[in-house]
Amino acid sequence: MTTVDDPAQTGAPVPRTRGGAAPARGRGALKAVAAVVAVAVLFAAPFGVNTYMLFVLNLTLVYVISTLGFNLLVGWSGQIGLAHAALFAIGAYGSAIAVEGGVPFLVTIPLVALAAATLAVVIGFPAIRLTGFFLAIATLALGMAIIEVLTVAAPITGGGGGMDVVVWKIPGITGSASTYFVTLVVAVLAYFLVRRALVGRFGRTLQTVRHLGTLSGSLGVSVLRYRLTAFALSGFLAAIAGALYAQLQTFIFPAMFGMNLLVPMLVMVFVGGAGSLWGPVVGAAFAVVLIEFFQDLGDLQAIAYGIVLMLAIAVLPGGLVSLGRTARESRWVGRLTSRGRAATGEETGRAG
Amino acid sequence: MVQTALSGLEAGSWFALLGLAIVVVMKAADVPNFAMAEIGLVATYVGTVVNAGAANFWVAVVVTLLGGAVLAVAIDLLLMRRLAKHGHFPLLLMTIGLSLALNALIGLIWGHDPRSFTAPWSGSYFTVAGFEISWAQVVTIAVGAAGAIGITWFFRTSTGAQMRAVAENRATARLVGVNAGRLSAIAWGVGGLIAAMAVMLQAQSTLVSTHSAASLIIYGFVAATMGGFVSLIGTFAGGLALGVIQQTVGAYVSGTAQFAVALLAVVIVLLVRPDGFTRGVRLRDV
Amino acid sequence: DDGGGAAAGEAPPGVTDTAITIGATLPLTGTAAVAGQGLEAGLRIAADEINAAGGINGRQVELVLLDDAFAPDRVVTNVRRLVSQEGVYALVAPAGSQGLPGTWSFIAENGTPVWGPVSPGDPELDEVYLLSATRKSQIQVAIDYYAAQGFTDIGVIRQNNDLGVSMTAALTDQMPEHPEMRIVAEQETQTGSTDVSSAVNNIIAANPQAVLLATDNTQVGLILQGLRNRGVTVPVFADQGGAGTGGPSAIGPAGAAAEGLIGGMQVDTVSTDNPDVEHWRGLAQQYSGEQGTSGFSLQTYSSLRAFAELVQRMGDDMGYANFQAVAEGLREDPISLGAIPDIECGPLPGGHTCVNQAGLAIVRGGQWQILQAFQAPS
Amino acid sequence: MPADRALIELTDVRKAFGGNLVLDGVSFAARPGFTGLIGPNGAGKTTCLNVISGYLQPGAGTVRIGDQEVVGLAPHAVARMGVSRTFQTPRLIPDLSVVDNVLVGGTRHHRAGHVAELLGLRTAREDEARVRERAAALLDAFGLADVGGRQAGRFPIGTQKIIEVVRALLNEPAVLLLDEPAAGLGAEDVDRLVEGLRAWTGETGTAIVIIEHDLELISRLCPVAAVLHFGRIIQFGAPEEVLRDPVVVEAYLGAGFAAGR
Amino acid sequence: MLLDVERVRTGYGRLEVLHDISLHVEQGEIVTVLGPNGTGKTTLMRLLSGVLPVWAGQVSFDGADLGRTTPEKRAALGLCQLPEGRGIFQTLTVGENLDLGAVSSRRSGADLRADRDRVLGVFPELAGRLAASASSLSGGQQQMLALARALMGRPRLLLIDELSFGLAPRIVGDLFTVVRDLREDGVTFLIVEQQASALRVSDRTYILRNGRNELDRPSAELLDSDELVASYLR
Ligand SMILES: Nc1ncnc2c1ncn2[C@@H]1O[C@H](COP(=O)(O)OP(=O)(O)OP(=O)(O)O)[C@@H](O)[C@H]1O
Ligand SMILES: Nc1ncnc2c1ncn2[C@@H]1O[C@H](COP(=O)(O)OP(=O)(O)OP(=O)(O)O)[C@@H](O)[C@H]1O
Ligand SMILES: [Mg+2]
Ligand SMILES: [Mg+2]
Repeated sequence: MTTVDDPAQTGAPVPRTRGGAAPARGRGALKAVAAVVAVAVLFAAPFGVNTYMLFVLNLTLVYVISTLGFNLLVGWSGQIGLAHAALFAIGAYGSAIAVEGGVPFLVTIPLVALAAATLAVVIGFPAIRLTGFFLAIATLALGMAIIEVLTVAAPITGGGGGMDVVVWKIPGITGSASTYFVTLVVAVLAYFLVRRALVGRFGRTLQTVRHLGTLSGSLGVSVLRYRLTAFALSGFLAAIAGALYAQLQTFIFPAMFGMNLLVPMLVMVFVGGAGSLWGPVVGAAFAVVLIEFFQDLGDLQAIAYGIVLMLAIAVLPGGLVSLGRTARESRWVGRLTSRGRAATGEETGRAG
Repeated sequence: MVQTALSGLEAGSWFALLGLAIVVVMKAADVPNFAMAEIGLVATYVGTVVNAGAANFWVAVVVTLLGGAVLAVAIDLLLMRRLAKHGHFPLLLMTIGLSLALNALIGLIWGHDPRSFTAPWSGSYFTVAGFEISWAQVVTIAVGAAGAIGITWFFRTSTGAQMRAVAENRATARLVGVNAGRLSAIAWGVGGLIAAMAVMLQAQSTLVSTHSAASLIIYGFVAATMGGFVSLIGTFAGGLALGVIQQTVGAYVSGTAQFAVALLAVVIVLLVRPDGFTRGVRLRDV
Repeated sequence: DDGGGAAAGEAPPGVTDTAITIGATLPLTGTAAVAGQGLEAGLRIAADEINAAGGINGRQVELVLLDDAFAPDRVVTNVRRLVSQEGVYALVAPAGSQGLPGTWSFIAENGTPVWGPVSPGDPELDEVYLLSATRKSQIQVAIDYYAAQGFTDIGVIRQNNDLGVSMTAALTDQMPEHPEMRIVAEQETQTGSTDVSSAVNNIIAANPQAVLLATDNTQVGLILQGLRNRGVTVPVFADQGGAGTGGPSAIGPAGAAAEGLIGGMQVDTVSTDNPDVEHWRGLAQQYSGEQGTSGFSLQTYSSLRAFAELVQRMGDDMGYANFQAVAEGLREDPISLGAIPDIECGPLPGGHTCVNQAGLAIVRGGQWQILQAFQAPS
Repeated sequence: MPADRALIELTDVRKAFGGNLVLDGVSFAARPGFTGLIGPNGAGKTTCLNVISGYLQPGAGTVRIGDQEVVGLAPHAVARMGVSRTFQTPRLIPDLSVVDNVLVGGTRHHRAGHVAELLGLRTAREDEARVRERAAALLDAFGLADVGGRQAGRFPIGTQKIIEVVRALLNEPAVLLLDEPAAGLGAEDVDRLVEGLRAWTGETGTAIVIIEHDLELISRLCPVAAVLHFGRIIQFGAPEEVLRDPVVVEAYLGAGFAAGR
Repeated sequence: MLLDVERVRTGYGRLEVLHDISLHVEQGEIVTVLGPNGTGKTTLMRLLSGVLPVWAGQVSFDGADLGRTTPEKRAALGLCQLPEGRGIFQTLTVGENLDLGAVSSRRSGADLRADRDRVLGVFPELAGRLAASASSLSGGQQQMLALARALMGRPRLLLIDELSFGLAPRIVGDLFTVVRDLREDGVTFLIVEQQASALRVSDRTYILRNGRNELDRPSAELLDSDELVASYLR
């Protein structure tokens, strides 16, 4: 029987596990080297760049951590859970309040992470009955409720007025370098955690649940358990990111964690490439750096941001990470190679 | 009390109309359109310019509604079509990018200070049994209902079925002879028109600005959810209910809890009725 | 704060023999863009004027203005960029209200002076000098005024953010001064929301003799419409930021409903015949950008003029230590510009609130008119 | 293996959708080896499978797997008791490779929990290794060894059905329910399927219930077949006899068929 | 000649599946296509219905080159299809699915109802279920619905990808007679099949192998002779 050799170009997030395809391995090794170099450079950064650049880097890494979680939920498990910003806030406030109460910052990280993971499961619970947009709205609502609670609980949280964050420092290191190192380490760990989760059994089962829904039950998969685990993991990472974010901002208040945070978070997931492993990294960098980069465009910056976003999608519907693949299969590249053809028929998959 | 109810129904009508706009596009193009509020906003701003330009009020209204329709169709033709084959996520993100861009564009052209669409009846009140009732409220509620009925009627035809077919599987729909392109253009057009109507009505009784779109779109989506993203009537009812809940909370609990509580009410509705106010068409999946 | 002292010794950034770089982060886009453009205008107008006159001690003023779109996290990022990347000497009249507190620890670390930030709380930092009455003291002055008018039933609407916080603070401090006064209704509105109808309904129900607002100018406009449309004509107060006193930002949208709006004044109203204001108006009319003639413009114009005056007095030693010394010396020899109350900073504690008198203006016939001259809360 | 013991047994199962009674007191048992389940379109065959595998709750009656009652259990619980199934229209994850699609079916081989897996503990790694090995062997048995790395969505429906069978087998079920596995298969593929399945039961003594409209296949594989008609079992026995029954001919085969053979 | 396919190539992405396929169908003919799994039969169908583009060669219908004509236009020309996997719209009711079939020929009212009744006469199983969700139908019932829908389009050339898919023997038998009758009404058929009985109704048979023409013979000859053919049939 004849079959295809090059991977498909289906648009909706195509989570890619290493399907044992030989070429992937070779590229994998290359990627690994690149990654090691990148991390090394990042560790050296504080000694090379000024505090502003360090801050931007730091911010990017924080968003990488949170997006790793969000992508796992949205891109892999296919559940559009919109409480991510709120869980992020839980991390920020939880850590800030605990630190104020004398708990060492580094200790607060695992604490808020576990707390948020639990909370995320509660928030995800409507997933018993709801999916798709219904779940999206339900989780959005619960998220809003959390923010509202943070506002009302003024005695502890400072309410709408916000609260100062006691900044943690490694003795002898000035500025935000201390947090930066923590963020960097956490980000790397988070990446490998998520990677391990997704390239293995967990990842492929998540995709099964996403595609087959209840039908995956016949494979012995407890659908609800996987859906909720996805929520837990995303909350876990969101909270860690939030804790670090609080250290970065040094002053937090509820309005920071509303829609104006949630939308960029979604953008990071999708621009990077929902359901890919590197997507969150690329997406976070895209979102943060772009804003800084457009700073000098004045009135035009907001519009430029929107347009670049639209272009990115129009050109790379699979997200920035699909760049390589798209290039390999695109018309133009195809034309150059011998029997290259427009990839039109693709949309059919199989009709019906 | 009566005041609260009226304000509720008024706001509810805006939400309901926007929800309808979202559902209509959802039906045909299967896109959750986050740019809907901005589309309506652009149209309304154009309208206010015409309105202020000493042109007849009704001319301004027509311009607004057509503006919304035209803009929406243009978006469909230029941006959405080519992405259709790539599934939900790119389309969704495209609408987000679009909303950001349009919002910024409005700011660029007309500035960020809020404005209103002065209607002959704006700001005029009449009293019934000791209650002051604003004409704007009455008009909004009436027009909202009319709009809902109109659309529902429009989709009762076989067009409705065709649209759902396209939404479910574009390729197969075309195979059986459905002109998917024409349909999605219609849907976007109608959607844009309703969205324009929603924002215009809002601008007639209060102020709209580049940042009023944000909350409107969410309420719109909530309304759409109440309608299960298919039922137009359900969406309309959902929108009105949402408005009333939200105003009641504002009046008797706190103006800041409105949003959260209104949304929570929806969660409860959803948990009780997972498909919202629809006769839940449960799919046989095995 | 260790950083301040440390930074003071060595030569400060942003000054050469020919130029001095000054920065600010402003909401040039987004929800507060109208105010932001006014603030920008004032700084540019002042800078041009100073430079035309040969600069400060021969140093041309170079402005670095960043947009924060009113997003707090952007404010934090921008301040870091201004200090570490653009290497500014000082921040003059930065806005971005609620984000600013997130930068204090960083400011303290770098010792960068922050001269006349637009309406934040008072952080009591060596580096920060407040040049205009805080929101809190404006509201206090308004309460005194209402008391003087013999109003006893007050309605309050506050936003659930720092605006609301300063309202609460003002009420707790000032209401006891006037035992006869009571709050008949206190409503809270959602930040950034355009839905104030339920708040308005409740206020009308309580029918107060006067109303105090602590909201953004969109909500001020909406509330005014809501009240006036339903025939409620009682006086309504909002602080300089909310009322856009002297400018169009709130009364523009409110239209006819703005009649009788009382605005807190941090600077003189733009329309008075005060010669210094007239002088500014002359320059503002030539300004090419947006919002040149708004009250926000006059405010930042004054801040930068005052800054120039201060640096002039510093002479050759541009060190931050000297900056602090000269600034805290203003008690003896204030800077008086006419358009704003005299600037008389002193040492901490308390001394960095260089101005606490606020005036009141009212909208009559669509025009801002002075209602009560600058004075401190009782 | 005790060939007489019934691995799965339905007694008087009833199921109605709205007004229409789809299963009207179905009773039948399957022993190790192949059992055919045939009948007109809409007779209730697939519904039977859905009841057994826990997707539908019967209005009345009992379903036993081995000697355990399964009515009321969730699908995944039933599956973990050793009941695997395929679907009438193949349900693979189009974007995943064939191997990954199959591996998903290996849930019963995993002892380690999520945490152990996330931490990459040895137990988890061993589990993974074991399933991969089994999956490879199975794919080989069904002649799919060389396409394991390719995207499942790109195979013709016929091939997808075979992949689904392999996925179902990976859990080493005691009971395997196949819903029209041969529909859309060409002659070659049918042979592949038959050999694969024969080899499997030979070793394991799994009870395999096959729904098929391809009676050649039924006759080839099944010593016994049950005929379902309007929710009732109207015949049970060796295919030859069953297919000679006039009622069956009338309701299911049609005159043309008899002539055709 | 109603359908004429001249040395066409097509495929997916950059994978060519059909190499220089040629075939033709005369007005009123019933032609079957055989071939092992994965040989490209469905791909051929997709090509003819315009879902896949022609890379090289030419497809002409009723003398006119189809070129890049869109699927919906082809449907309007009377080129109807029962796709592999049926393509039933699960979110629609049975009735709505049926009526969709008539969209291409823009009919409505009495005319439409008449067609409906005629088609439902062929598939009485569906008649009682018009208001039910199509997803509730059994596999075979969905196959019937798919065919019924295709007939609603008043096809001139009907492309059928596996007519017998999931259908009980009796129904299959009946359908072949239906096919014969329809041919009398002037409908032309191109049928992909795996069952021998198909050859009994068809006039000619093409055999594809690895995306190439293998042979083209009158069905009657093949039926009892060629063992090669036997290996594809069941
Ligand atoms: N969820 C449901 N809702 C309503 N009716 C249903 C549902 N599921 C099945 N039915 C009906 O029950 C009957 C039996 O369906 P089932 O799928 O079991 O038939 P089947 O024997 O598998 O037929 P086929 O051989 O065509 O697959 C059919 O008439 C079908 O329409
Ligand atoms: N969407 C697709 N993307 C890539 N390759 C595909 C796609 N669909 C089919 N193919 C490949 O094209 C070849 C022909 O497939 P096709 O479905 O036409 O075979 P077929 O003759 O219809 O097989 P069957 O008899 O099983 O239906 C197969 O090798 C298949 O792998
Ligand atoms: Mg079935
Ligand atoms: Mg095929």
